[in-house]
Amino acid sequence: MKKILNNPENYVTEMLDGLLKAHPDSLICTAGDIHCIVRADAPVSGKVGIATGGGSGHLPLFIGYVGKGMLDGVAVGDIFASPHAEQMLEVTRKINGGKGVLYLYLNYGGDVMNFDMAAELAEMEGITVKTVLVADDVASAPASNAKQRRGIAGMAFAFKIAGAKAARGGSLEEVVLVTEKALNNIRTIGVALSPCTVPRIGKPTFSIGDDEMEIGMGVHGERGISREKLQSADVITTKMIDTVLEELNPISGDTFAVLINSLGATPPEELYIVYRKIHEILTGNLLKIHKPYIGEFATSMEMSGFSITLFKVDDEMKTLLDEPSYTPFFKKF
Amino acid sequence: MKKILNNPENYVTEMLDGLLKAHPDSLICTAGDIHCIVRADAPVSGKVGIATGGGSGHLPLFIGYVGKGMLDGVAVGDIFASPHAEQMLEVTRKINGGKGVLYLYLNYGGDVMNFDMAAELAEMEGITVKTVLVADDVASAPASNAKQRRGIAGMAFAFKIAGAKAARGGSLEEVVLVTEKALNNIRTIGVALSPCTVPRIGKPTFSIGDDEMEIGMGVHGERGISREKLQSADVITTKMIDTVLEELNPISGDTFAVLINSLGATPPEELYIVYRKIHEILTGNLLKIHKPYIGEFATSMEMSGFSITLFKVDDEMKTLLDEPSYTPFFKKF
Amino acid sequence: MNLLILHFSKNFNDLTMDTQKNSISIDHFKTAALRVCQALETNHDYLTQLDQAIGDGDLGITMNKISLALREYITTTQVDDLGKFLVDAGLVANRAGSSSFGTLMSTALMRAGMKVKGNNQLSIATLPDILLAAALGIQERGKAKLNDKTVLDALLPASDALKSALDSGMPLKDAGIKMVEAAREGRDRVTPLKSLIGRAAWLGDQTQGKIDPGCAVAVIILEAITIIK
Amino acid sequence: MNLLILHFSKNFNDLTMDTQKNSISIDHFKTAALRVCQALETNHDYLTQLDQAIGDGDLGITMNKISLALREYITTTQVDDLGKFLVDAGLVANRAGSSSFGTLMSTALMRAGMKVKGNNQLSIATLPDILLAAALGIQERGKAKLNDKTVLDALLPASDALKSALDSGMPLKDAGIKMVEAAREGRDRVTPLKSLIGRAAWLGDQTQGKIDPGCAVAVIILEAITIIK
Ligand SMILES: Nc1ncnc2c1ncn2[C@@H]1O[C@H](COP(=O)(O)OP(=O)(O)O)[C@@H](O)[C@H]1O
Ligand SMILES: Nc1ncnc2c1ncn2[C@@H]1O[C@H](COP(=O)(O)OP(=O)(O)O)[C@@H](O)[C@H]1O
Ligand SMILES: [Mg+2]
Ligand SMILES: [Mg+2]
Ligand SMILES: [Mg+2]
Ligand SMILES: [Mg+2]
Repeated sequence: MKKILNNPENYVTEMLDGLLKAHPDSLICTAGDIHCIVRADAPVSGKVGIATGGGSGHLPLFIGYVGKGMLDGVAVGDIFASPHAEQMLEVTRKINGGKGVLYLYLNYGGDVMNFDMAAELAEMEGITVKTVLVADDVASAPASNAKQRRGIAGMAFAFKIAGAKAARGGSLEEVVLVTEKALNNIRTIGVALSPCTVPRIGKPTFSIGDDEMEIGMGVHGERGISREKLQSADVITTKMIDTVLEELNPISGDTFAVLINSLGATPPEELYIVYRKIHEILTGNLLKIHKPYIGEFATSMEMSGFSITLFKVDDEMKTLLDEPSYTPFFKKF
Repeated sequence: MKKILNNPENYVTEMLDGLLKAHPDSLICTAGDIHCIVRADAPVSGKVGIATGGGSGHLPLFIGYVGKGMLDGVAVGDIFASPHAEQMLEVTRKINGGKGVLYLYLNYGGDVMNFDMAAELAEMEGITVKTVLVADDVASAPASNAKQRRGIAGMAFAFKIAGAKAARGGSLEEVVLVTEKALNNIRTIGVALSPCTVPRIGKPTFSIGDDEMEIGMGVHGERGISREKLQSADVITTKMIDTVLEELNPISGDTFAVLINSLGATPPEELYIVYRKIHEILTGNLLKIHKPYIGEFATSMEMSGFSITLFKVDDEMKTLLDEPSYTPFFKKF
Repeated sequence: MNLLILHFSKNFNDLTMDTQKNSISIDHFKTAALRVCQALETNHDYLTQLDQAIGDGDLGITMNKISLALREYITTTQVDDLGKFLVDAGLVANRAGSSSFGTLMSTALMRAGMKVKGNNQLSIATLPDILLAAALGIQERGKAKLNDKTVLDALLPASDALKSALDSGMPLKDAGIKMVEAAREGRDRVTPLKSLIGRAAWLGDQTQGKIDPGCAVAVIILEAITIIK
Repeated sequence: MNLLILHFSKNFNDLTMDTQKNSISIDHFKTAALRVCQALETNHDYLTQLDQAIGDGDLGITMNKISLALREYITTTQVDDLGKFLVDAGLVANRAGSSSFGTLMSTALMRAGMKVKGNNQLSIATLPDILLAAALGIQERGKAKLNDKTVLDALLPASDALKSALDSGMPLKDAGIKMVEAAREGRDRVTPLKSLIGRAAWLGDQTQGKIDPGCAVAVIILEAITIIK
């Protein structure tokens, strides 16, 4: 295991400690639990609070999205493991600015159950909570069973849309509606080339041949659509875009925001080679691109591979995407 | 070779094509050569133009730093190979806003010779050019021979300082002076854990044992200070910080900007584990931290490892570091 | 499969149930719970294997973490209210292991606790209601239906069997045996099916013929409980 | 080393030089340059090996790219001005391979070209000046000193040797042999030393005893030039 760490047991807590020390003006932990992280100015009164959470090992997910115009708080668990309900409850308490709280997170069983439990506990304390699940991974279940799909990098768009709407003063219902509308138009598909290692486990999450890739593999190594020989960037991209576009029923003139996410080790160079092909395919089909988002948005430590997310946007969505936001993780200069 | 690419021969040109298509409002190429990239609003008249350049395969280096408050243009070569003098000259022509041009780049033989050649050609056309070299890698030569040192991630600070000073209307001489002052107080050291593969070559740049690391190894696999058994994050960090601090002669109360750079595959989680220790060491020695910069600043594709840069800052440097800037590569939200 | 049968037979041998009194005290509960912890720890590797086959392989670790936390909780907690004892046990379980099953188990404990709030002992007749409350809590939390191939396919039949047996006047010891048998039957009945919910659902056909790990845990827990002394 | 000696002896066999006329035309230059290209291509792998030992291993590729580009340039360019021909050749070389050595070679060609600007043929007496201009261009561009173990350690002695030989009245053919011998001697003289500049300098002691790849190229080029027909 070639990792920069001390005791694997402390991987997450030391990481969180470093993160809080790096951004003390913007991020703080609440309830004395380093797994519960909120904006330093939480609660923002008169604004819907937005919470997310899930397993660690996916930076910038989840903490990277906390900040002005984005999220208010997160609860994170151990590597690839859900935080528990009480942690989510603590975050909820701290970010409730009086207009209720939105739980916006990825559709994984453990997370859903814990957030649901937290929501019940919060409601018992008089905090209104609504939930929107991100389930954008088309490879994880057929469209007929879309509710069972896993959530992956498309959530970055959902965070942005919800965050912008809340920042503009939207009510909890309005934030829910606009986020659901966004998610109805967001689809993602990924491809994995090599695994990562969970520190506590010490060996790779899955094995894959030197010349193989798996289309649709999940970010924890969940089975995808097909394991194939590694093909050229253009062939892979075309296949992925075809799969995603099919679900979004585009017509000439439709506009898309495009997100290309590295799983960690795949370098930006290769993401741009992919974007080149996406641009060619979309514009070749008379579809427009609002804006590309290219880089690391939801990773699996040193896993290699990438995902493509398409987001069909109308004027409302474009405006919300372009709202200003500030998250210390993403702001380097 | 597990890479997302088409023909390895076209890795760089397709990457650049994708990059220009991704940021058409901010970045354009000049002289019809995709290797010569400048701000879309170049030349900015009345401002010192700042150019950099070097081999490809290091994103966000170099193109990622082009934008308002940072650089005006770059010439990039093939993977790990210098662009040629004419390309630098084309960039120089395009970004010259009448106050001269600064060449600010990393100290590698091929780059130096080509930039020097370009400077001569530019001077022949009446464009004043000054050069500042980044040579921050303490592992690449002893302090007594500091001019021979390689340049690595510390250049991000130099870009920011020079860019801010130029944006504030500084003269070419002033920009040179402040950048040199900054570089006198910037030192970096890296550690490499695993190699990357140059697409055209198809095999790893170096080999290293499963449990080994090399302290001070260069970003192309150049020999470092020592090859050792992989140690804990805290031990590695302490060793690296000791080496770097020794050259900066800190006294109680001195303030540092800290940059932790992933070589590509090392995930942010581990960089934060490292930051935690740096914070402990610096504050434990009564040194202050102005601001940490944590992420990917100068990579080698999928190489794993990281570097630490310390920048001893005074009030002038702090002000310049905090000036606003906008580069499309770094701006995700 | 071999491994599983081994476990069963070992437990069968000393499968006894307290029918001397008609009520159960908090100390009975604690003793039973400690037996559950022991059983979960013993089955650590077995659960890991099952979850590796159709899930992410964390179930052994999760149950082990939970049982260590519960063991600590049980041996250090002094309360009279059985309800509070169970609700807090649920919180402890959730904190220790918040994976799907951990959270379901936590919910089950909390719902069972809510059912018996304020009591410091229970009549045997209420046991089926408590088990049902736990199972319904799991159903509500996880939103699975029967035949989705989850823990519910072992738990709901077990709770039914316990109720019928006790209603028909069977002594607790025999009713317990019926309960465990029903859980095993439920588990085995769904083994040939496809998993339709949770992480395993993503594997589709590959889950056919594989034991549902959650069902296996349910059986292990009920077996361990059934030996209340 | 074996490999190297092989190359030398092959070239020695037909080492001849044109002493019939006292001047050299642009066509002479082209023929010589094509021989240089051929020699660089032949030595592709050998140069790769040398640069792998103490550098980054790109020298074979770089020189090959440059020779392909120059071959194309030479065979398609029609100019009278030998100076312009050489300056443009320098630009072509730089575009094709902009590594350290590529850029030094480009500078050398451009400086040589600037020296003979406006001429369409040259007297043999000016050859040493042209070679010196090229070497000084490399020195100015690369800022290396003698004994830093670079191409200069082969090139400067070679240019001196050519000048002395011609000054002493030696025929061009023999002077060429002196020049090549001096280059080889320079290369071998610095082989035991440490590289003090460029990428190789980062390797310190490890460079001792290894042939400087740039010196090796210089020898290969001068050998190929020396057979001007
Ligand atoms: N929604 C659900 N409802 C009921 N039981 C479930 C549900 N999801 C999972 N389970 C049970 O949990 C078991 C897996 O538990 P666990 O390994 O903790 O899940 P995960 O690792 O996916 O969080 C399954 O075998 C199944 O019995
Ligand atoms: N500054 C310099 N001055 C003169 N010659 C140099 C200099 N740097 C390198 N060289 C020559 O170039 C050779 C290496 O060339 P090359 O492989 O192109 O370098 P790199 O790959 O480092 O850019 C060396 O063997 C040396 O002879
Ligand atoms: Mg990374
Ligand atoms: Mg990366
Ligand atoms: Mg599991
Ligand atoms: Mg080289």
